[in-house]
Parts: sequence; structure tokens; C-alpha cells
Amino acid sequence: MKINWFKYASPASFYPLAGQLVPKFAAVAAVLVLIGLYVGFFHTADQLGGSNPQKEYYRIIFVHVPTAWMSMWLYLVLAGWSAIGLVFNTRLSFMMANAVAPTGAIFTFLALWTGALWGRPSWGTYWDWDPRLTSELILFFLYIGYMALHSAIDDSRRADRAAALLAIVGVVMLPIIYWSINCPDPNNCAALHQRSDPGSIHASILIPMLLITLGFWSYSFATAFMRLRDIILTREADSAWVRDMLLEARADTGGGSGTSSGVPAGAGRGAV
Amino acid sequence: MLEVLDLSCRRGDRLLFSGLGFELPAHTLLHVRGRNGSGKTTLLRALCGLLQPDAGVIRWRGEPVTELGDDFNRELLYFGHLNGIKADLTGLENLRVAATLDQDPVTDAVIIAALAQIGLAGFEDLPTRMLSQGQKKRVALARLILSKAPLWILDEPFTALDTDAVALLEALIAGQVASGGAVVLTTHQEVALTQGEIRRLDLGPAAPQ
Amino acid sequence: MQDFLGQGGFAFYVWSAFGMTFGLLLAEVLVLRRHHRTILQRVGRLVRLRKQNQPPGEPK
Amino acid sequence: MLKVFWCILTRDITLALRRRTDVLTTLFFFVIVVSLFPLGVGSERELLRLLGPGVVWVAALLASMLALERLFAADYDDGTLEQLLLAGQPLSLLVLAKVVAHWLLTGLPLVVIAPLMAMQYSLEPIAILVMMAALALGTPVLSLLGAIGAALTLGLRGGGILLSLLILPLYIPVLVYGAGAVSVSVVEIADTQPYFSLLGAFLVAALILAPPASAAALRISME
Repeated sequence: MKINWFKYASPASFYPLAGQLVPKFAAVAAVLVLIGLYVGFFHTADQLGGSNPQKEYYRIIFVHVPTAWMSMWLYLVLAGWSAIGLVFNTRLSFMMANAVAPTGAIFTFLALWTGALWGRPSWGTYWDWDPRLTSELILFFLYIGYMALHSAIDDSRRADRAAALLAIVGVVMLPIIYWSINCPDPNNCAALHQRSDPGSIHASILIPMLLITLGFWSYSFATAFMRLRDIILTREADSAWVRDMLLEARADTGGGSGTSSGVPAGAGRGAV
Repeated sequence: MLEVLDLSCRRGDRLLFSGLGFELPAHTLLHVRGRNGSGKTTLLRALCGLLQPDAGVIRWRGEPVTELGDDFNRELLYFGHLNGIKADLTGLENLRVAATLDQDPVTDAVIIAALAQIGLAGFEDLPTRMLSQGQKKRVALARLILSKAPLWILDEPFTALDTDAVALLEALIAGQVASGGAVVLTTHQEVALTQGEIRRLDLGPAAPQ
Repeated sequence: MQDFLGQGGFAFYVWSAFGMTFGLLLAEVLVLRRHHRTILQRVGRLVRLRKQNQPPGEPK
Repeated sequence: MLKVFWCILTRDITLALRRRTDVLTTLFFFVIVVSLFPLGVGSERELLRLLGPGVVWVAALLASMLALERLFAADYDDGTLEQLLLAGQPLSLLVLAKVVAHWLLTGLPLVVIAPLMAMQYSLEPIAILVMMAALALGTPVLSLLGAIGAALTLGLRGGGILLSLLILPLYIPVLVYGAGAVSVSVVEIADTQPYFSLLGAFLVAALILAPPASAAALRISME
């Protein structure tokens, strides 16, 4: 088992593997999200709750909650790969962290966007300094900081390690930030907190939410692997395996020096 | 004393050298040569531990430097492209700080004597920003006189020095080698060494860019 | 159908939330695919240039 | 150990005193930002009293940010940072010495001048005292956290802007409780105690965790 792990820990062998996995994850994501949306729109009540009913707009939570969950999970994934990279000094882990970041930032942005759209009909304002929305905003800043630092450093090794350290500092600070936003008055903490207890959510709401979350996970794998392949390719452009793979792929499609496209069609895509 | 096994370093995504190995016993000077961009400075910084090599081991007295940590740093004197001299401090203050950092406290008299030896008598109380480029470099080189470190790693120490200073530096290096130390050096000029052994290490070609 | 699209009068909020979400996610995938193609072209060109400058058979 | 700490501390203070403008710039930045606010929001006394704590704290955050950019930059440029890394001393100790010096030169003046600023916002004497105490506890945390960012952005183009992007979000807890303590002191002075406990806890945690993190960041940036 150990040998296997090390085999796939090298960029050269991970590249084709990721290529095979991308379409699978993408397909799973599409199916799960479509089922989730179908259940969410056609097998749920139009109103929620009794005394203070939430009308059709509550359906926004079918994307709001999954995007918010994903944004937090992906930040943990980012910090996790960063830590692994710093401890074991493996380049692939840094690349992984780097590949996850933009997807995480997109989910964070979407959580903010959908949160604002949910806030308008339910609270009467697009932006309220609600603790959870505010934390989401801070998380967005952390993602942006990570990506900005990484792209500001030319030397890829320094960029990887510096951004990784930042991600770890961020993950340590995040609970403290979250807590300080949730409880700005330490004398009286419970007031602002909106408790949400999973047991109190009706199954018809929970099921589409979970389906879409799983779909988003699958989607995140797909995009992270796509981005990872690009990162590997640019960084390893000098290496023998990239050269061999590209020249081989070219020979397969029979492309002469005249064609401008280097992408082989159809079957070859898994490898290249 | 210093032993390098199968060392490879990259800068960014470019591999500078790989599989590099050599041994540096006491009483020896290693002259690292190579064209611009061949990785001389990178090698020296890797030897100091300022830069983590991609692969390979560096041993000091038989133990990997990664495990020695600060203990190795204490036995080492590095002299880089930058002088490591604060322009707003006087020569005396600069050297006092350097000596304290080496945990090798010396009296001011010793520092003043060292500055005099390097040709800066009377300049010890001037902020170094008022000195010329060559004089600043001399202040930095006074560290070599004060240093008791057995390993010196010197990156282009001869640049910006006049003939007197070059002769003095050569004498200092020779003294270090004679007293049982080891020196790693990059320079474009031939070193006249009177005692000990000179080894040469040629780093591979870097394409002229 | 009209009822479904109307979402009880909250069509704007519901559909812009869902639209932005899936629009952005789809856009990300499309951008990544295009990006991959450009990178392949660029690296491929680099590799071919190197190969031309290097007589065949000689190790890199 | 202590000797090395003291050596770096006095070195940095001597250096700063020989270039006083850097210290004064930070201070005047703070004064100007705080003084500009009433011009923007109007000079109604009740409103200013409400905004005062937050404004002073945000200005302190920005001033500390501005000064941090230079924390390691000068040493990086002249090569002394390299020598610090190779000094054979625990790097986090040296970093701590530098941060302490930096706080004495940029944080402490803010604490001292804060009463003057608070008067512009017609805060009551008790609130002014609380503000000084909160700043005295909070600004060291800002310097310690900021050192990590300063080390990460060392020598980069546009490092200053990047630094604020990285570090300002991390300042939020200090801002929330620092300003909160002042606001609450107007109502009931006994209620400020948990705020100070929290700020104190942040300071202790930052003293323990931030220097090693900055040291690691410096090693990464110096490669």
C-alpha cells in the first residue's frame, strides 16, 4: 500500500490518474445536483414553518447552505494539504492546496450572494451584520489573501510554502474570528446566536440539501483535479515525462506541424 | 568536516544541479567555480541552511545539518553578496551586534584593533553610511578577524576591494585554513593560498541567456 | 409552469440565487477547460522547440 | 539568550531613534485619520461619542499596519536578516525582540496619544482610561500577528497592500473586543472585565504562537 501511495504522490503519475477521474466526478456531480434540485423544487412544500412562515424564497437555502458548507470544508482541505506539504515537503500537496483555493473562493462568494438574496425577503435587507454572513465574508478575504500571496511570489517554491503557512495561520485564527463576531459582547453571549439544530429540519428539506452538498463535493474534486493538471503541466514543462506524453499524443493524432491545436480528440483526452 | 552527498537544488522550476557530492576536510579551501547562473550562490546558501535543497544530505562532523540546527549555525560564518552591515550604526556597533549574535562577546578594544587591522583605524565611531563602498565591505570583513567559526562560507568576498584589502583577505583565508578551519569560496580570481590544500569544484554550464 | 417560474412572487430572489450559483460553477468548468487547452498548446510548443534544438537520441 | 534578546532590542531602538521620521510618520498618520473622521460624519457630539471607540481602534489598526511593512524590510535589504537567520540563536527569540522594539516605537506612542484623540470625540475620562488600557493590551497583539504577514510579504512588489489584505482580517477579534471594552465602559465599568480577560488571553496566545510562525515565514521568504 505504501508503495502505491508514493507512486501517486508524484506529479508524473498523478497527472493521468486525475485526467481519468475528472469526467467521472463531473458526471456524479451533475447527477446528484439534478436529483437534489428536482426533489427541492417539486417535492417540498411552498411554505415553511407555522407562526412565522417562510415562503418560496426559503428554497434558496438549497444552494445557500451547501455553498456555505463547501466554503468552510474546502478551506479546511486547503489548510490540510498546506500542512501536509510543509511537514512532509511534498510538492504535490502544495499543488493540491493551490488547486482547491479558487473553487473554495467561488463557493464563498456564492454563499454570500445567496445569503444576501435570502436576507432581502426574510429580513428586508440584503446585508445584515449577521454573524454567519460576516464570517463568510471574512472567509472570502482569507481565500483572496491566500491566492493573492501565492500569485505575488514569482518563485513557485516560496509561493507554495508562504501561502501554505498563511493558510495554517488562517485556520488557527478562523475559530477565534468566528467566535468574536458571534459574541461581540462577552457578558451576554447567547443573544445573537441563531441556533440551528439539524434534528429540527424536516427531512424533505434536508435531503435535497445533502444531495446538492454531495454534488458540490464531487464538483470540487473535478475542478480541483482539472486545475491540478494545469499546475502540474506548467511546472513540469521541462521534464521528460511531459515531453514524451505530448510528443506521443501528437503522433497518435497524426497532427503535422501545421495544425495549431495540440489537443487530441476523444480517447486521448484521459491521458493528455 | 563538511560532507555533501547527492545534493540537488532548484531555483523556481529550474534544476540547477543534481547529484553533487564532495567532502571538505579541515585545512582545506574549496573554490567553487562556474558561470553566472550556474548555481554558485545557491550552493553556498544551501550549505548554510538558508535554502532547503531539493534532495541530498549535508553533514557537518558526520551529522546532518538539518538535525544540528542552531548548533551548526554557531560553527559557521557566512559572508554573502550583501554586507550585513547597518548603515545607521557605526562600525563598532555593527561588530558588537555581530559578536553578540555569535555568542562570542568581545571587548570594544578587540573590535577597534580588528578595525585597525583592516585599515579602518579612526573610522570606528562613524555611521557606516558615511563610508565608501569598499570601506563598508571592510567593516563586514572585520567579522572574519573576530570570528572563531571553523567553517567560513564566502560568496564573492573579493569584489569591490582594493589590492591592499585583497592581500589582507587572502592572508585571513590562509590563516583560517592553517589553523584547521575550512573555507568555501566563490570568486572569479585565483586565490594565492600559502598553506593547506585547495580543491576546486566546477558547477555545470548555465546557458548564456 | 407559470406557478413554478413565479415561485410565489419571489422569482427574482430564487432564480438569481440559483442562476448565479450554477452559472458561476458552469463558467468555472468552461474556463478551466479552455485554460487547459491553452496550456497544452503552450507547453507543446515549448517541447517541440526544445526537441528541434536537440539532436534526437541525446539524453536531456 | 537574554543578552541576545536585549542586543537586538537595543539595536532596533537605536536605529529607529537615528531615523526618527519613521516613528513620527506612524504617529501622525494615526492622528490625521482620527481627526478626519468628524469632518466626514459631522461633529454632532452624541454621534462622535458613539463612533469614537471604533474609529480610534480602526485608525490604530491601520497605523500599526503601515509601520509593519518596514519591520523586516530594512534588515532584508542590507543583509542583516540573513545574518540573524544564521546567528545560531533561536530565530523566534530574535523575531520577538524585533517585534517588541517595533511595538515600543509604534504601538506605545499610540497608547500615549490616544487620550488626546479620545477628547476629540468627547469621550468621558473613564472611557479614555479604558481605551488606553485596551490599546496597551491590544496593540502588541497587532504587532505580533502583523509580523507574520510582514515576514511572508518580504521583498515582494506591492508588499504593503498585500500585507494589509492578509493581516487585517486577522485583526478582527482585537478590534471587536478592544472597541467593545470602550463602548461598554460608558454604560457600566464593571462589565469591561471580560473584555480585558479576552484581550489578555489573545496577548498571551500571540506571544507564544506568533514568533515561531514569523520565524518559519522568514525562513520561507529568505530562500
